[in-house]
Amino acid sequence: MSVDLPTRIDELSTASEECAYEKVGFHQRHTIDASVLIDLARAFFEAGYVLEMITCQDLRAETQKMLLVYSFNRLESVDRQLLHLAIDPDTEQAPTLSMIYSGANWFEREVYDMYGVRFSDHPELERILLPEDADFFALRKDFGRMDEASAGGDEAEEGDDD
Amino acid sequence: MGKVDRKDGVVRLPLVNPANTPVRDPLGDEAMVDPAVVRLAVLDDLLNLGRANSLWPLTFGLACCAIEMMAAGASKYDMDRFGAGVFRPSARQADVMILAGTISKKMSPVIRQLWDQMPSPKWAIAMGGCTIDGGPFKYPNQYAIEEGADKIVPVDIYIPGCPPRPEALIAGILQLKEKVKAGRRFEG
Amino acid sequence: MGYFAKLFSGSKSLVSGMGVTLKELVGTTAQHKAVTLQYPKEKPVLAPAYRSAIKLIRFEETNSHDCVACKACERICPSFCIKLDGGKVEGIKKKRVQTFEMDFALCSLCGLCLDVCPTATLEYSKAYDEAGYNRDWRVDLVAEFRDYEEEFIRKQRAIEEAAAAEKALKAEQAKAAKEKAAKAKAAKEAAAKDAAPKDDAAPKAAKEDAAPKDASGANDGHTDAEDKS
Amino acid sequence: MSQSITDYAPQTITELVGNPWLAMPMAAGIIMGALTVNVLMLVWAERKVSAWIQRRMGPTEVGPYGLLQTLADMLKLISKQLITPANIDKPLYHLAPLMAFAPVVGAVALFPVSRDYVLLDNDLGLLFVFALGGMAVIAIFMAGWGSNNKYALLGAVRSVAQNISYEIPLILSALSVVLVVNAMGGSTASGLNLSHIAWVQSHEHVWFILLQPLAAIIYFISALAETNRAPFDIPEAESELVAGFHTEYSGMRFSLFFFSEYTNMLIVSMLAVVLFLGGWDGPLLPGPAWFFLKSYALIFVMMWVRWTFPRLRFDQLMTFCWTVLIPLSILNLLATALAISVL
Amino acid sequence: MTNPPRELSPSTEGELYTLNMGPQHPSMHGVLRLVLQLRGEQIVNAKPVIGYSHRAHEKMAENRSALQFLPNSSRIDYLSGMIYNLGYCQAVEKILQIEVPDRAVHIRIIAAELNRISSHLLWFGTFLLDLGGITPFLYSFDDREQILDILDSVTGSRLTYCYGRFGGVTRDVDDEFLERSTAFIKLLRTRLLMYKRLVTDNVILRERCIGVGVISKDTAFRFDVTGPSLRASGVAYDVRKAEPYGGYDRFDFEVPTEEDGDTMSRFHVRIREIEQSCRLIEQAIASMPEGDILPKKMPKRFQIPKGEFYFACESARGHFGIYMVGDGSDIPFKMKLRTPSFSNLSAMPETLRGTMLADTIAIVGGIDIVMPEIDR
Repeated sequence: MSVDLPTRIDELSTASEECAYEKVGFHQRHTIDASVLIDLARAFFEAGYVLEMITCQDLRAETQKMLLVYSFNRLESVDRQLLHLAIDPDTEQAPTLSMIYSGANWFEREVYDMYGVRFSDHPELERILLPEDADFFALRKDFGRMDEASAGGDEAEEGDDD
Repeated sequence: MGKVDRKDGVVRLPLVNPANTPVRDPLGDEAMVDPAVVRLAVLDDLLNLGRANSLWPLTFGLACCAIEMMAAGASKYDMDRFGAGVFRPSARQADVMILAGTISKKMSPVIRQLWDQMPSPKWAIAMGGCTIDGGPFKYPNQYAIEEGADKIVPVDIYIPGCPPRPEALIAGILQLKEKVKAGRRFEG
Repeated sequence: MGYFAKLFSGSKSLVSGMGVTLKELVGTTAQHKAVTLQYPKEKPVLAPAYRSAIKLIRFEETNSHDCVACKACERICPSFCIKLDGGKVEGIKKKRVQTFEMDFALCSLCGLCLDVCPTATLEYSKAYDEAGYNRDWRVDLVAEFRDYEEEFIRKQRAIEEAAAAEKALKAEQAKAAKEKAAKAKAAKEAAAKDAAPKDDAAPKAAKEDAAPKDASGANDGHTDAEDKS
Repeated sequence: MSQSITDYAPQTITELVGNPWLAMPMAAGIIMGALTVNVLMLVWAERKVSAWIQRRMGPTEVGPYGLLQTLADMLKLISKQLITPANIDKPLYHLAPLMAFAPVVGAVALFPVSRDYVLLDNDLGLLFVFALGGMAVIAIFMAGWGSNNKYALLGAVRSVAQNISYEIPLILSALSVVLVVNAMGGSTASGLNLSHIAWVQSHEHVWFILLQPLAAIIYFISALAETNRAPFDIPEAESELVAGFHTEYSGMRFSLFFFSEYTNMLIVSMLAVVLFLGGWDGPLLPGPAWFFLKSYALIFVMMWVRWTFPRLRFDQLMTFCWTVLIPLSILNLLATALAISVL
Repeated sequence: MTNPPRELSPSTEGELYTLNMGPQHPSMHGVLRLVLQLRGEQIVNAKPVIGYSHRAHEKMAENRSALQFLPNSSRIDYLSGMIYNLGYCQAVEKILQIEVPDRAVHIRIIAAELNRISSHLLWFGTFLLDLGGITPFLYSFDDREQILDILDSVTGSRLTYCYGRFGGVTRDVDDEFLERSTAFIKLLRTRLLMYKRLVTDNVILRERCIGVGVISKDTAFRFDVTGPSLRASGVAYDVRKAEPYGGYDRFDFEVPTEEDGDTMSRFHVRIREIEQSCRLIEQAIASMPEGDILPKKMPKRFQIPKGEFYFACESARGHFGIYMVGDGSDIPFKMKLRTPSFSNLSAMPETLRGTMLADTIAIVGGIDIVMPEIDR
């Protein structure tokens, strides 16, 4: 690719901001649209960046949207770039990166497992950490809150001493 | 290593419910009249003695405590001294299942299956807080773990700690030995 | 590399490996270098830092613990393994714990409860080989202190009275000092009425002296532990 | 070579007792008793040796020095529930432990423990031992096939390939010895008679390990593989195949496999003693003492090897056999034959 | 004696069958499950199934204050619990801008590197156990016991340390601790020579490892394989060097790399890393300053400010990242734990293809996985 990475990022991202690496641990943060994700990831790939992680934030309480977070880093000299991708709440779908970064395969499965975000064209989008028959997405904010726990302990159960 | 305190003062925790006494020998309590039964009982005692001294654990670790279980089998603690160091990888040849580590909801059916694969008489040791009642991973409304191994298999010995020291596991095995010697009747 | 050279170097490595194990074998049998700790017969030496289930410290002054049932440990505990209850006790100012239940099976030995304890009355016990037939591992930490409760109240009352007396004395002294200072100040002011405002330094120093005294006095009010220890 | 050797015939148990119908059960009793004690001791020794190598104590609490440990194990295994898994090939599954057990018991009878006595004197003894040893692989295969378990099957398949391959260098190296025996021992007795092989060595005061060092090494390596001992324990490779061919066996059936494994160790060691280490030959001590001393010393070496090395991979194991052991043993055999015909 | 990497191309004859390894299998390091499709003994397809020790660390982090998450941190990866525990503390310190006193920095480095050695020793043992060598496993456990004793004397735990506190450590070390550490390093160096004779030189081990399970630079890059597994492929990436944290930039150490990317390279990298950790410990002991172990000024409550934060540290297995989102309260809004074994294991299906069944064990053992770290 003849175009260098920063210009490519400028072209594709909706918004970019410089961040204080000493404070927050990453250099730049970009907000992007789902349509440019694959192009941008390819640009990162060709510039020699690794995909460190994919995760998600459940911001439905504030913005009605799930927010995917991608972290790219360069191994030779650290340059951590975060991508923010807000997902359309109707489809809850995003394009997969697993054909560019093979490691994205499992990260995306985990995001699906924990947040229910689907990835289109993913080769094997199934549960990864939770049991196959789980009927919940564990890290969604409306699931498994401690303060919702029904009162009543289960202490003082007898062990089997037969 | 090497420095050893030889005094026998064992510190015991003041339990709220101090029922942690060894089970009584059922044969010793009742007066046996029928000599045939007595003879059978002697044989039974002999077999129990064999079982008690040959508790082969299943090679099976779940989480952190498994490392301490390995340490208990390694040179410094050497469970083999009590005949309990023969870790069998196949459930068919194991006598005691040491549940060492957190039991996740995904794992619990597997553990039940392994338990069913073991031949009777068999025993289970719950090692560590997680297998007693969920341990540090238990909180209200949690979704991931099984709160206690005794929801899956009948547990004979409970060893608290996070993780328990290898000495505690050996103490547990010695207690299990007492229990086996006393002749717990096995089901199934 | 030749077939035979490879065979030779391979065999050599095997023989040297067997040498290592033979040496260990001889070391164990002939020189008694086994590393095994014969556990039930020999007990391990536990480090002072060793962590097991928490317990209450017995202080010498009162021959009892110093738990004031503030519940800071119950709140901080990540594993919800502490349940305690307590309240006012007749005769002394301090609150006193009535039940202190700690579930060893839940505890992760993180030590946060020790960190937050305002009276520093918690420490790790040295129980290292607990095992039993029962799943209930709730430990009653107050149990060993129940018999000494009356003694404690007696002693504590004495301490509190002594402290109160001391405080009163201190207060008196402080009052006296203050009056003195005020008098001196008044005198000074009177003296300095004519002279220019050059007396800033002295009262400032006095103020600074007073501040830490006040703080320690406030401390006296609710934590005796620091004074005692 | 020397032609002055007279005929040598040790007394068998039939000759001692007089009545063959009485001698048979007696021999069986002696063998079973001795083998049971042997296995109990060997398992104990294995655990002790491994412990010592690993700077541990091994069993110490059950009986003096933990001597009763294996007895306790046996009692437990006897009283353990026998699980018969579903969907197995019943006849094969049930027969396999017995098939593993019977041949090793039969083979023991042939070994001359001293100059004068042998339970069974057979002119084709060597062949008989190898034939019975070859049956072990059938048992293992039956167990693996009958268990309806993929690990067991994999173990069985590995075992068949391994045992058949390693039998070749094993027999070839023994054959070199037979050639030497026939050359030295005259034509009156067969070179395949175990008593005779041992007798020739004691009579000529030369152990064949000196004449056939290469054959001895090849024999020992192949014997390790034949008995499925580490580093050749591929069929039961614990960390790969769980427990290999006996994954599905519990209790007494499992202990029969155990029994045959340890008896097999004794057999190959005794055979090595007869073939290479002069049988009962030795100063001061009586013959049987020397015989068993040497056998158990070899067994100790086998244990020592087991607790030192990691395991080979299956294809490496086969490569090693076909590119190293077999060519070398053939060369050795040819060289022996050449030397004998020249001398 | 160097072998060319063995080329094993899967043959196309014969039926495929499926073999399920684990979750209870002696060499699946806990509860990994591998569903293998085999042709004979050759692997056509391998699918790791994980999650059998999922303990919901990330959900717990959203349900408790940052301070209360401390005991969890060392249980994410119990073999290098100290590194994770201190790493978590360092992450929070970075977020809250807490200055760590010098003495605590040195203590932390000693403790973390001792823990790294113990983790590598345990890997060494279990790896040999996977290959069928039982005795080296017990020897390495002996050595590891000594580290545990040393760490036990100051942290009070043997495995799941909760030694770090935000701003420092819980307990100061004494001279005996430093002496014991020095003595242990001296002993370890002689033991490493013994391991070389017993294990590293062993022809069987070399045959089992050389050319087996090659992870190429490209594969490592696509899967973001990190830690010793990456360095064995020739990339000198170590978070301690790339993004120095916790005072590692004050000390002199190398990042060992190997070129081949096979199991033997990973073996060598780890052994050489033990040596580097020894060097780090020696330097930290030699220049141990006096002073406090906790900062004088500490915030009363540890409130995670609004915004997102990333902190990386080098665990014994690779790049451990903590991604935390705060909302101003002391309970994190979100915490993602980027664990190295997760990425390392995800490269396995590609690496295992075409190898023998026995190699599976060697390769999976060789990348050094800890299941609860993967499942979290």
